[in-house]
Amino acid sequence: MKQCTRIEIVVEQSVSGQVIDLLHKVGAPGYTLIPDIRGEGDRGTRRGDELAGDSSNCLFIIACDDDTIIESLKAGLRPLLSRSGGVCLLSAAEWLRH
Amino acid sequence: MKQCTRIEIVVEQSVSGQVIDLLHKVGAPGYTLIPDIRGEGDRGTRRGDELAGDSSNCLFIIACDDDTIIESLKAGLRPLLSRSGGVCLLSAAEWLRH
Amino acid sequence: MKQCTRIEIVVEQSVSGQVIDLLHKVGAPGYTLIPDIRGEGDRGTRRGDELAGDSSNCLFIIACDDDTIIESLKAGLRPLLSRSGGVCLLSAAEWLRH
Amino acid sequence: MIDTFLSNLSSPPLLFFFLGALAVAARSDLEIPNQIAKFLSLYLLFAIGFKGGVALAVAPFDTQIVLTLGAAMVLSAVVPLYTFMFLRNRIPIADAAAIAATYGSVSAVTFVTATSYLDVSGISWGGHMVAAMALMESPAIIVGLLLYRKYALTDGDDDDSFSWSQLLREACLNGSIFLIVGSLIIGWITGPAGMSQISSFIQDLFLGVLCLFLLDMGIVAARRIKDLRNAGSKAMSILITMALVLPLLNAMLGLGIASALDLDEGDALLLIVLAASASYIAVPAAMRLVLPQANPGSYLPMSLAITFPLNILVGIPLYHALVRWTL
Amino acid sequence: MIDTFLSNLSSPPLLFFFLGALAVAARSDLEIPNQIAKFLSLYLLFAIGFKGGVALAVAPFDTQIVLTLGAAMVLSAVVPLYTFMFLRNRIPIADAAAIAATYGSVSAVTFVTATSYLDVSGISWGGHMVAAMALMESPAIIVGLLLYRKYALTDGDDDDSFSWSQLLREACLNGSIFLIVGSLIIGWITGPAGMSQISSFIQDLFLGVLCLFLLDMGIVAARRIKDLRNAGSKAMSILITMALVLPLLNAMLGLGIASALDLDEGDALLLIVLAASASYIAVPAAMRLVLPQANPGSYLPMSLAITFPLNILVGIPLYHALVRWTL
Amino acid sequence: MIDTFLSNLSSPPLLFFFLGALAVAARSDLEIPNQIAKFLSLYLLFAIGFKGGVALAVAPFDTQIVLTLGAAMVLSAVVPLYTFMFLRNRIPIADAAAIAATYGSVSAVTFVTATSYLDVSGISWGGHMVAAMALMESPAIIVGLLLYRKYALTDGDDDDSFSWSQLLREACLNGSIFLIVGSLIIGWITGPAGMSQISSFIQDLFLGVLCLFLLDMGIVAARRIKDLRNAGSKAMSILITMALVLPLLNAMLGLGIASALDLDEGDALLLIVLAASASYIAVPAAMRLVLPQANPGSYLPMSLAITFPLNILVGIPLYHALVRWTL
Ligand SMILES: Nc1ncnc2c1ncn2[C@@H]1O[C@H](COP(=O)(O)O)[C@@H](O)[C@H]1O
Ligand SMILES: Nc1ncnc2c1ncn2[C@@H]1O[C@H](COP(=O)(O)O)[C@@H](O)[C@H]1O
Ligand SMILES: Nc1ncnc2c1ncn2[C@@H]1O[C@H](COP(=O)(O)O)[C@@H](O)[C@H]1O
Ligand code: NA
Ligand code: NA
Ligand code: NA
Repeated sequence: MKQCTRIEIVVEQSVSGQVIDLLHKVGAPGYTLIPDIRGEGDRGTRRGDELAGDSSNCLFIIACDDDTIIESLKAGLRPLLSRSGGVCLLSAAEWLRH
Repeated sequence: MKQCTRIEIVVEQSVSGQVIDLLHKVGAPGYTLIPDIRGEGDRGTRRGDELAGDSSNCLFIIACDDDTIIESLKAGLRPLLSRSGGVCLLSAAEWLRH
Repeated sequence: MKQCTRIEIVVEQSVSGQVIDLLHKVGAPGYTLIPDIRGEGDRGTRRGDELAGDSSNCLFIIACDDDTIIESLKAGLRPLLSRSGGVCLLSAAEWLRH
Repeated sequence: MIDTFLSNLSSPPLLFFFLGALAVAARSDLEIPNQIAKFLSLYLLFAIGFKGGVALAVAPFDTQIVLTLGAAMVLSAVVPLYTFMFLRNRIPIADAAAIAATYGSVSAVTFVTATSYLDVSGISWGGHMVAAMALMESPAIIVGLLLYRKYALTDGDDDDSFSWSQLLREACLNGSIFLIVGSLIIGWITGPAGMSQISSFIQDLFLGVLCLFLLDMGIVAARRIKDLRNAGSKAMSILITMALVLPLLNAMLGLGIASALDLDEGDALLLIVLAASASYIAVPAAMRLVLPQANPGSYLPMSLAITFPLNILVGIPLYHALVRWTL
Repeated sequence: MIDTFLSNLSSPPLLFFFLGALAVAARSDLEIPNQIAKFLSLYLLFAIGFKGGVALAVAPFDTQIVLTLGAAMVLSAVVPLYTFMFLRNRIPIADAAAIAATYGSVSAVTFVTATSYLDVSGISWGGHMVAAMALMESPAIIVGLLLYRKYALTDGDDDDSFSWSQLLREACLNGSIFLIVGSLIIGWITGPAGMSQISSFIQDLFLGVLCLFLLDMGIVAARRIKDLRNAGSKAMSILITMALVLPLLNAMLGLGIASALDLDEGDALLLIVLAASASYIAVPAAMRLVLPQANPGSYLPMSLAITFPLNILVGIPLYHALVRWTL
Repeated sequence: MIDTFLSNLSSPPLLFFFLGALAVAARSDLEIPNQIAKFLSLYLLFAIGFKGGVALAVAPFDTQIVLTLGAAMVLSAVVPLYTFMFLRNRIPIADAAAIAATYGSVSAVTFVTATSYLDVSGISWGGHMVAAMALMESPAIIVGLLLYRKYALTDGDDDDSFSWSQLLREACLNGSIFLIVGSLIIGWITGPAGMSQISSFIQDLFLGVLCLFLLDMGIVAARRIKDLRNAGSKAMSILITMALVLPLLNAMLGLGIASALDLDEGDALLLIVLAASASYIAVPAAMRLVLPQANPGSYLPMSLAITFPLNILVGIPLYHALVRWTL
C-alpha cells in the first residue's frame, strides 16, 4: 500500500483528447476513462444526446503519487476547465500495489 | 483549490429522475451522472439487462461546498434509499476551481 | 452515517467475473460495477474496441465497513492485479445508511 | 401432432433460442450488446404494431372484434385475482401481488413468435389481436397493486408513497406499450399505402430479427435458470410449479373464451397465447417503481426462465393442437 | 394544397415524429438508445450520400449543376451575415454568431425527409443536390466564427486559443459531413454497378429507418421544448420569433435562386429546404469546440425544437406549393 | 490481372474501408459506436454461418470435403509452429507465441470479404468452407499456448495459473466462434426452408452491412498504424516484415494444399484466404486470458493494421490470379 492522490476530472467528451494529451505531457502514470456520461452544471445540462447537438461528458480517474506531476496537471487543466467547463476533484487514497 | 464534500450516490436507474429533481430542489451546484451501470446488494443483482426485466443502476457524483445543501440532500435521499435501495457515500475532497 | 472504506478497482473487463467471484467469496456487502470503460497504464491503451482485439476495463466500487473482509479482498486481488494489470485504490468515506 | 412440435422446434427462431441457452450452459461469452437487444425489441414492437394497424385498416371493427378486445381485458384482470388468492398465504404478499400482475399481463415476444408460427404455417390472423395484446398489458398491473394495497396495508404503513397518477403512468405509458399502441394507430391511419412504403423494412426483415432477438432471450433466460438454482429456497418449488401450471391453466381459460366467441383458428391461438404468456418487461419495470417491496428474484425467473420457453417451445404447438381439436 | 399538407402529415415518418413528441408530453419512458440513434443517422447519411453519388455518375455535371452548387455555398455564407447583424445587439454576441452559423448551415434529416417526400410523390430530383447539401454544411461555421472574432474581440482577449486549422477541421471534417461526402464519392465511383450490390440495404430500408429516426427526433425535440419553457427569459421571445421567421425568410431566398437558375421542381424544392433548414449536429459540435462561449441552450432549441418540426411538418408542402406556383 | 485488382479496389466495401482509414488520417471524428460495430460483426457471423449451413444441407459431405476440413485444421496447427520457431529468439517469447497463434488462426471478415468477392464475380463456393473457417479458429490458440509453455517455463514459474479447461473454453467457446458454428448447424438443420424465411435479412443486406463494417475496420486499422508509429522499436521492423511476409507464405501453403486436394476455384481461393489471414478478435481475446504476458501492442497491429488490409486489398485478387494460373 502506498499513499497517493486520486484525481477525478469531468470534462466535455469533445475535449477528452486534449486531456489525454495533457496527461501524456505531464507524465501521468496512467488513467481510467469513463466515456459518454451526463451531467449538469453552470453551462447547462449535458444529456449526451449527440444527435440533438447535446454533448456528453467524460470522467477521468488518475492515481498519482508524484506531486510534481500533480502540480503540472493542475496547471494544465485550469485553462481547459475555464474554457469548456467541468470539475476536478482531488483526494487522498491508498494504492494497492500489485 | 477549495475544500468540498464529494457525494456519490448509487440508485436504480428508474429513480434517477427523482434524484435529479431532489438535486434541483436542494440547490446542488451541479452533478455528474453515469447511467446504465450494474451492481449487487441486498436487493439482488442488477445486471442492467432491461429486456430481461432486470434493472440498471446509475451513479451520481456531486461536489458541494455548502453544508446546508448537503444536509437537505441527505434528508431527501434517505426515504428514497430505504424504498428502492442503493448507497450514498460522502468523503472530503479538494476542488480545483477554474 | 457510518465510517467505511471505499474501495475502487479497475481491471480488464474479461476478468470482471473473477472479481465478482472474489467479492462473493470474501463476503463483500455489495458492489457497483461500471462496465466497458477505457484506460491506459503499463500494459498499453485499452480503447474498449473489442473488434480490434482491444480490451475494455471495468470499474468496481465497494463500500465496506468490515476490516477482515477488506483484508481478504486485498489479498485475493493482488495476484489478479499482477497477472492482468489494473489498479486498486482505498479511501475513507462516510456511508449514509438508509 | 408430434410433427407440429418438431417442425416448431426446428424453425430458425427457436433454434436460435436454444443456441443462446446453450451458450450460457457452455459458458461461452457470446452476448448481444444491451442497446442492440433493446433496438431489436423496439423493432419487433414497431413492426408488429404497424402490421396490426394496417390489418385493422382494411378489415374494420365488427361486434366480434369488440367482444374479443373486451374479453382480452377481462382475462387480464381476472387472472391476477386467482393467482394472488392462491399465493398470498404461501409467499410474501408483495411477491404474490407481483406474480399475479406478471401472469395477468402478456409477453409481446411470445405473441410475436406465435404470429410468425401462424405466418409460416399459412394461417391467417386478425390485426385486432395486436390491439388485444396492447390492451392486456396494463390491467393486470393495476389489479396486482390494488390487491397488494387491500391485503397488505391493514397496518397503514407505506401508504403515503402511493399515487394513482404514478400507477397509471407506469401501467399504461411504459415505453413498450406506448410504442406498440402508437405504431398500431399509425399503421391504422396510413393503411396499405403506408405499408407499401415500409414493408421491406417491416415484413422482410422480421424473422431474421426475431432469430437474433431470441438468441438474446435464450442467453438471458438461461442466466435466470442459474439464478433460480442459487436461490434454492422452500418457496422456490412453489414458484417453479406455478410457472409451469399457470400458463396451462390460463391457456385453458383463453381456449374457453375463444370457443365461446367462436374465434377463427389464428385468432383463437393468439388469444390463448396471450392468456398463457407472462410479462417480463412492462410488469417488472412498473413493479420496481410502484411495488419495490416485491423481490424481482421471484417473479422474473418464473416468467422469463420457465414460462417463456415453455410457451414458445411446447405451448404454441400444443395450444394449436387443442384449438384444432376443439373448434 | 390543403391536400398536400394532409397527405404529408399522414406519411409514416412524420406520424412517428408526432409519436415521439407525444411520448415526452405523456411522460412515457419510451427512448431510442443513443448508440442506435447514432447508427440510424449514420445509415441515413450513408444511404443518401451513396444514392446521390450514383445519380451523379449517370447524369454528370453540367453548367446548371455547377451554378447550383455555387449558389448553395453562397447562400450558406450569406444567411449568417444578415442573421448576425440582426441579432448582435439583441443577445450576447457569441450566441448571435452561433445562431447565425446554425441557420446558414443545413439539417441533413430535413433534406432526407424532403427527398422521401419527393420519392413518394414520384417527383425526380438530382443527385447533385446531395453534394449541394454537403457543401452547405461548413461555410456558415467559418463565417459565424469570423463574425464573432471581428465584432467581439476588439478587447483582444481569448485570442490565443484560436487556430485556423482547428476551425477548418471542425467545420469540414465533422463525422457526419465526412461520411456524406465520402459516400457520395464512393457512390459516384461505383455507379449503378455498386448500387445493384447494396440497393436492398440502401433503398428498401430507407423509409423504415427514417420512421424510427424521426421517432427519436420527436422525443429529443419535445424535450427541448420543455427546456425552452424552463429558460423563459426576455431574449427567449426574440429567439422563438427568429426560429419561426428565419426558415421562411431563407426559404424565400432559396426560392429566388431556384427560379433565377430555372431549377426543376424537385431540385428547386430541395434547395429551398436546404436554405430553410438549420443545423443541429455539425454546427453545435463545432461551436462547442471553437466558440465555447456561446450557450447551446439558445441555438439548439431554436433549430431542433422549432425550425426542424416547422420545416418537416408545414414547410415542405408549403415550399412545394410555392415552387409549383412560381416556376 | 490489373483489371481484377482495380475492380476489387473499386467495390463498395473496400472503398468504405479506405474511407474509414482516411477519416483517421484526416483527423475526422467519424466513428461507429462500439455496440453497433459489435452488432454488425455478429450479423456477419450469423449470416455467413447460416448460409454455409444451408449450402451444406443441400450438398452433403463427401470425401473431398472431409479432406478439406482436415487439411484446414492441420494448416491452422502447423502455421504457428514455424512462425514461433522463427520468432522465438528475436522477440519476447510470450509475444512470439501470441503472434504464432494469431497467424495460425483466421479472420472471419477477410473470409467474408472473399466470399462476397466470389459472389459478385459469379464464382461458386461450398458451404463447407464456412465450417473450415470455424475449425481453423481454435487449434492455433492451443498450439500457441503449448509452445509457450514448452519453451518459456523451464524455470517453472507462473505454472499454477494454467488450466486446460480455461484454455479450451477460451479457444473453442469464444462468442464469435460459438455464433458461427451455431448458425452453421442451424442453417444445416433448417436447410432451404429455413433460408426462405430469413433470406431477405441474411442475403439482401449482406453487402450493405459489410460496407459499414469495413468502414469501421478502416478506422480501427488506421488507428493501429498510428500506434505502430508510436512504438517504433527495433523489434518493430521484424514485426512489420513478418506481417507482410507471413500472409504470402501461408497463402502459398494454402495454394499447395488446394491443388493437392484439387479444389474448385472458389473453394481454393477461400482456403488460401483462410491460410493467409490472421485473427484479431478470437485470438487476442483468448491471449489476454491465457497468456496475459504477451503484449497486445505487438500482435494486434500486425494482424489488424497490416495483414488485414494487405489481404483484402491486394491479397484476394492476387491469390485469385494464382489459383487461376495454377489449377
Ligand atoms: N458540483 C458538481 N458536481 C459534480 N459534477 C459537476 C458539478 N458541476 C459541474 N459538474 C460536471 O461538469 C460538467 C460541466 O460543468 P459546467 O462547466 O459547470 O457546466 C457538468 O455537465 C457536470 O457533469
Ligand atoms: N456495499 C456496496 N458497495 C457498493 N455498492 C453497493 C453496495 N451495496 C449496494 N450497492 C449498490 O447499490 C445497489 C442497490 O443496493 P441494494 O439496495 O443493497 O440492493 C446495488 O445494485 C449496488 O449497485
Ligand atoms: N495511475 C493510474 N490511474 C488510474 N488508472 C490507472 C492507472 N494506471 C492504470 N490504470 C488503469 O488500469 C488499467 C490497467 O493498467 P496497467 O496494468 O498499468 O496497464 C489501465 O488501462 C487503466 O484503466
Ligand atoms: Na397472461
Ligand atoms: Na440553412
Ligand atoms: Na491464418
